[in-house]
Amino acid sequence: MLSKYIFYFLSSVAIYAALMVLISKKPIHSVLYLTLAFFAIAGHYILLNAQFLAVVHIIVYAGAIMVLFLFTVMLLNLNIEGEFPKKNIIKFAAVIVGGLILITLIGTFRTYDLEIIKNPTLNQIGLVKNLGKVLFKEYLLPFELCSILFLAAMVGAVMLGKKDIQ
Amino acid sequence: MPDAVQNLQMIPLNDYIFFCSALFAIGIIGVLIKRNALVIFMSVELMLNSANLLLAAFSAYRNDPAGQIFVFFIMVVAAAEVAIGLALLVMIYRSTHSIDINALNKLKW
Amino acid sequence: MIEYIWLVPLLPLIGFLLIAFNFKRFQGSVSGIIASSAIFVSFIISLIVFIEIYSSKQTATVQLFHWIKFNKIDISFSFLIDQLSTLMLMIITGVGFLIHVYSIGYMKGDSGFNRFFSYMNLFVFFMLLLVLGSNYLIMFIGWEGVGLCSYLLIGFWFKKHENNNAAKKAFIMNRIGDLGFLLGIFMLYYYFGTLNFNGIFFQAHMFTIGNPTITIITLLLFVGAIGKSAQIPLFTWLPDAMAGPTPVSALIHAATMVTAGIYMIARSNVLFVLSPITLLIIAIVGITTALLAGGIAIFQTDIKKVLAYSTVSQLGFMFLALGVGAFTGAMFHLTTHAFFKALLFLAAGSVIHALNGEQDIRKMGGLKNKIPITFFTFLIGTIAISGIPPFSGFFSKDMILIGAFEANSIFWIIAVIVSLMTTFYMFRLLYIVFWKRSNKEDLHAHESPKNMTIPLMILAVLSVLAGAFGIPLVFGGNDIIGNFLSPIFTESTNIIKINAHEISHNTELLLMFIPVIFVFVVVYLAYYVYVKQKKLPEADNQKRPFFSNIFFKKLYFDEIYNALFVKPALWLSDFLHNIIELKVIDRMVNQAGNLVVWTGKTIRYIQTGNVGFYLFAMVISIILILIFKLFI
Amino acid sequence: MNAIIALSALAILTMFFGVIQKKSVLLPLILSGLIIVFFLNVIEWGTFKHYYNEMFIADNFNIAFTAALILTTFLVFIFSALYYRTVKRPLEDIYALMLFSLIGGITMASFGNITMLFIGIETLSISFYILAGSKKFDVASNEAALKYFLTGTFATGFLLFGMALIYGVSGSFNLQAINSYIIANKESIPTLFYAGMILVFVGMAFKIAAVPFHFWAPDVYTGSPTLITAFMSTIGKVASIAAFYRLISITFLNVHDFSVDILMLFAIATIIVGNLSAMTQDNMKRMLAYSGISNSGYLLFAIIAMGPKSAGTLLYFSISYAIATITAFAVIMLVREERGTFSLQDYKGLAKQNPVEAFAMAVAMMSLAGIPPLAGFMAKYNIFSVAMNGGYVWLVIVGVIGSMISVFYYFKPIIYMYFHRADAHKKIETTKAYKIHILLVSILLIILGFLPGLVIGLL
Repeated sequence: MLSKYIFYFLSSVAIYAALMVLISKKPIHSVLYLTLAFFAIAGHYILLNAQFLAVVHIIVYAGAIMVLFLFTVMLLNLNIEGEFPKKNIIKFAAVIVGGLILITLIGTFRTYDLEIIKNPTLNQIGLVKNLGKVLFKEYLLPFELCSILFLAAMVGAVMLGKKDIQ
Repeated sequence: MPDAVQNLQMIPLNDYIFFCSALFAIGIIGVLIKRNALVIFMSVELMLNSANLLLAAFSAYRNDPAGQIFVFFIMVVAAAEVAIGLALLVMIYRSTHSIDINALNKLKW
Repeated sequence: MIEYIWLVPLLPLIGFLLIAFNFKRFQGSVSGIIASSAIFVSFIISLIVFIEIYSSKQTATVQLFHWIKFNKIDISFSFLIDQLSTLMLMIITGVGFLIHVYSIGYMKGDSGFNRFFSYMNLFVFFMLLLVLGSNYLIMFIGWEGVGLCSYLLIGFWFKKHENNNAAKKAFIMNRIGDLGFLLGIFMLYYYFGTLNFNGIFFQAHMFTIGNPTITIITLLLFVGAIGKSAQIPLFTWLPDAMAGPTPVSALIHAATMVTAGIYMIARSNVLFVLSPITLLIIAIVGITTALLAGGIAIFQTDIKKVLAYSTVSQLGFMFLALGVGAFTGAMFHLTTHAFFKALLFLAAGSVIHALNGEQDIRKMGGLKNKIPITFFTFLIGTIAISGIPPFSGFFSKDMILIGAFEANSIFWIIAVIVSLMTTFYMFRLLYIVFWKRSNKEDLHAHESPKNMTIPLMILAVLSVLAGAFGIPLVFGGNDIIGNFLSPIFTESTNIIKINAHEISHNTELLLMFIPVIFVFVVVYLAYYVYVKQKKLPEADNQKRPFFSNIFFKKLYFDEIYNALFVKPALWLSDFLHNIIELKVIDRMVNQAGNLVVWTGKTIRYIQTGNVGFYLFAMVISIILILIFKLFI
Repeated sequence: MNAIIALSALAILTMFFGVIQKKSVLLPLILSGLIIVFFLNVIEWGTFKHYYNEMFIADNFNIAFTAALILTTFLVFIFSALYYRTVKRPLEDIYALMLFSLIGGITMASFGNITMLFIGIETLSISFYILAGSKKFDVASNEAALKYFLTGTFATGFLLFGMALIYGVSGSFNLQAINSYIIANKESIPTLFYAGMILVFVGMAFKIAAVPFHFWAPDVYTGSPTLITAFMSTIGKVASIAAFYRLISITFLNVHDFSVDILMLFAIATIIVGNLSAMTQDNMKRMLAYSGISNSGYLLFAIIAMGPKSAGTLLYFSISYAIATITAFAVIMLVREERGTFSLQDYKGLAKQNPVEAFAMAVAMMSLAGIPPLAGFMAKYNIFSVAMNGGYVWLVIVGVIGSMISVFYYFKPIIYMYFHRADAHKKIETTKAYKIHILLVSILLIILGFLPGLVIGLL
């Protein structure tokens, strides 16, 4: 029972934080709420017994991505700039459209018979050892290709960031 | 955490799907509602995270590690994307002194 | 020699490339000589092939290379050499050669001399491809190619705006026809699984007469023929196409390209006879076109326009022949028409040349003695087209008239009327241009150079003699052309003849001579009106009687098209220039209805440049797709 | 597989070349490297191997498309010498990124697992985001990059969610495994799976710039540096369409009835909107962007019909499209550099002053318009006949109408070049090498028009 409460608690926190990301006027507040949302999601991972993911999630999102966001906000001094409000009608339309997406998705899920897959008993897959085996055996090639992707991103970030001679 | 594992049965997978859909929809609304490119990036991150959580949930319920590996790859890509996105943002800011997406209106028709 | 047939189209292509790559280098008439000799050699080869085919009565398919090949589809680049295609070869290379020689004199000194000859050679190349191809795809390539060359040549003097408009008009009208042709080809492929003539005609026997599939296919093909051969309702481009240099009018718009439609239907005769409805439609369209164009021609005042409408009218005649199943008659008339219409155009060109570019017949007159050779040849052409025996036109028209009579006597009556109209407007033209009028001062005119008059004379001789190939049995002739073409048409004629009534020799003789008597009456009538009474067409702005005004205005076809098609189409193409030509768009906006404007604008301005909008559009599209696919 | 390893090595070598600062050596190095990679790739023809737990499938389809991608990249690199001729530094970063994106593209043509598809798409896209913005001092380039990035990541979100749903239902990322799941449960596939399919299709449609997910393309193509536009509009499109084809032909073939409506919607909308929007453009680059969009529509025909010749026709169409587009962009680059804008006005009288360039442009335009006997015509003809064989008559009719509309705008530059008098424009000086290159490429286009059977017969 406890885990059920934990689930609902984490979900509410995550949704609240996500909504606050949108509602906050200042970008820095958005960043902070987003961090909160990420922590809530990390909690979900732990709840799913995916400890490795939870750790990586914290490290990558809260540790790297959020820092990057904060860094940008500080660097560009964006916080003073404030907000560029959209017209209310657009906001309204956006909410309607988002709501429609939610309804459509839930509509499709409703018909899904979940009884087919319900075997989470022996759940050791989320541990580093198991994941590592799979990652470096079956998923070795995508893993290596990721390094290409990272190289591309690195070269790109350097290229975009540095002052040009031209 | 053996308790958590056992208690997993009590949480229907449906709830995870609903929760992830909600998170996904919030991300979409964020992208549509905001003019600040930085906040749009954050909303996209929310969308990616909802997909991540969904994958992890499916993975756990199916007892198949592939889903979690995929999440790992998504995280990798997301990190790279954010780095590039922010670099682009800084570049734009240098030339236009704005991160308002409505300022991107030179190219049209 | 048949295996060297590929040289025939290749030589003009080489000529084209040679001239095109030495655009600036060639001086004087070098390019003209290169172009003419390329065609000449082609002509010699064609002649040999023609004789071989004529004597051996064999047909051959020469395969050059596999072109498109995957498991089911096998389209090879090959040429079909039979009676029909060699006859066309002779016309194209023979008349083409004479016109090339003529052009050397006519285009002398024009700044686009080299360009002109490169286009001409390219045109001949595509035309040869069209008639030689052994499947519909190669034919279509030639078909498109001649359209392109025609476009280039009509707009040859592109500095004049109206010429560009004429070129555009020709291009668009041809495209409409091409759409039909292309769809026809697709359907042929779909139902027959091949595009080879032989394969399709072989399989065609499996279809019963009146099969709806065949009807649709043939109708689509006929739409293509309508566009290319300038029949109602797509005929208005041809008279406007007279904006090009006169030799072009002679080559393309009289002798060769416009006959492509006739050729295509004659080639596909096996298909067409399976669909009586299509044949009836062809006959009706043909005779209507012939009648209307003849009527229009009587009231025209531009020498080339008269000839242009005459061409439309004669083409209508040929379609009538096809429609009533007189395929041989159509091909025979095509041949003789190629000679005398080329002759008339070239002679008209010579007149225009003599008068330094004057085309209005009201400003001409009394040229009889100043340019005797031109006059004489023009006279022969006129007699030939009027159908006075024993000139060639008489025999070919006669063949069509007999065919029409066999099918339906109403066709025959209208055809006779058209033929009399032809006589009237041709003699009207002759009298006005060449007979002297007292109230006018003498015009300064000079005879054209030798290289222009010699082709005229050769064509004149051909116009007189070509009839000999088709002297009917009644006269003790042996119908050479009928026998020559019989391997191609026999089967179809047999199908058609089942329900046609045979006519006796006496009736046939009667049918021949009734029109001839009327022809002489009409010749005199024209003489009376235009020489005795010295009547001249009214000036453009003068008020005319209602009836003649309608014909003078070409039955308002142009105006109707303008309102129905050209305006929207023009609007579309001018919209391309909306920033450059704001004026045009302003005018069009008023005319072409707000709805269309709104659509066009939306399509373009949907790209607002706002990322927010793009994202919105994406999400909404996704939602719509999800809802429509999953919930409805 | 060897090709991808060698290419990675080449890319990394290129990346470190900035240290040496020798511009003259780098391009020949890359070009010869690409030739080697090309041969390494072709050697594997007919072996049908798969590597690493079916992550990478080296079948003939992959090898043919990889060869096409390498060929296209090679051509782009040839013309990069012209585009960057004023730049002093060796440009190792841009070149390396182009090679990285090529690796992404090859991955997309060879994946056997959705993970690989995702990594491939992202490698390609991330490189493109950066390349689009590589002209840092140009506001248009910046705008293009950010627009591309915003829409691109957004589409990635949908793609991922769709992948997650597919995984959730079928329990695997392996294409074959998903296919066997579909076969086993044909009657009882939950709606959830279809929702996932739609979202994945949306992501792919975004990558090939199919309407209504095309909005990024005109702006990004217009704003990016011209060479990069040429690169993105060819490599990006060919790789994405190959991936799309692979995805559907291996995995979703048994639920094709479901996909067909969506794909047809994409194809028809793409052809109509792409062609109509292109008609009114004065900017050559933007016109070609819309042309690229409309060509996506034709490419989709092969995927919709899924006949025995779909793959070969897809390959032939892709190659002819890529070569024609690159030729056109090579001329556009030159004219823009000398005359300052992309406007059609700049092409007035080009035929008189630069006959070779005008000829190449005319050939490219006519090929794109589908004038026989050029490659573009054969490509369109074949793709129509594939659709016809599949029984999609209406699709073909829309395609024919679209390509008739397209003649109007493709002929505009030809008319400007050949039938307009040059106002104040002078002859554009070019190097002999450039002239030879562009002539060779346009001749390639003509020759290709006579060999459709050969290319289509490969697959």
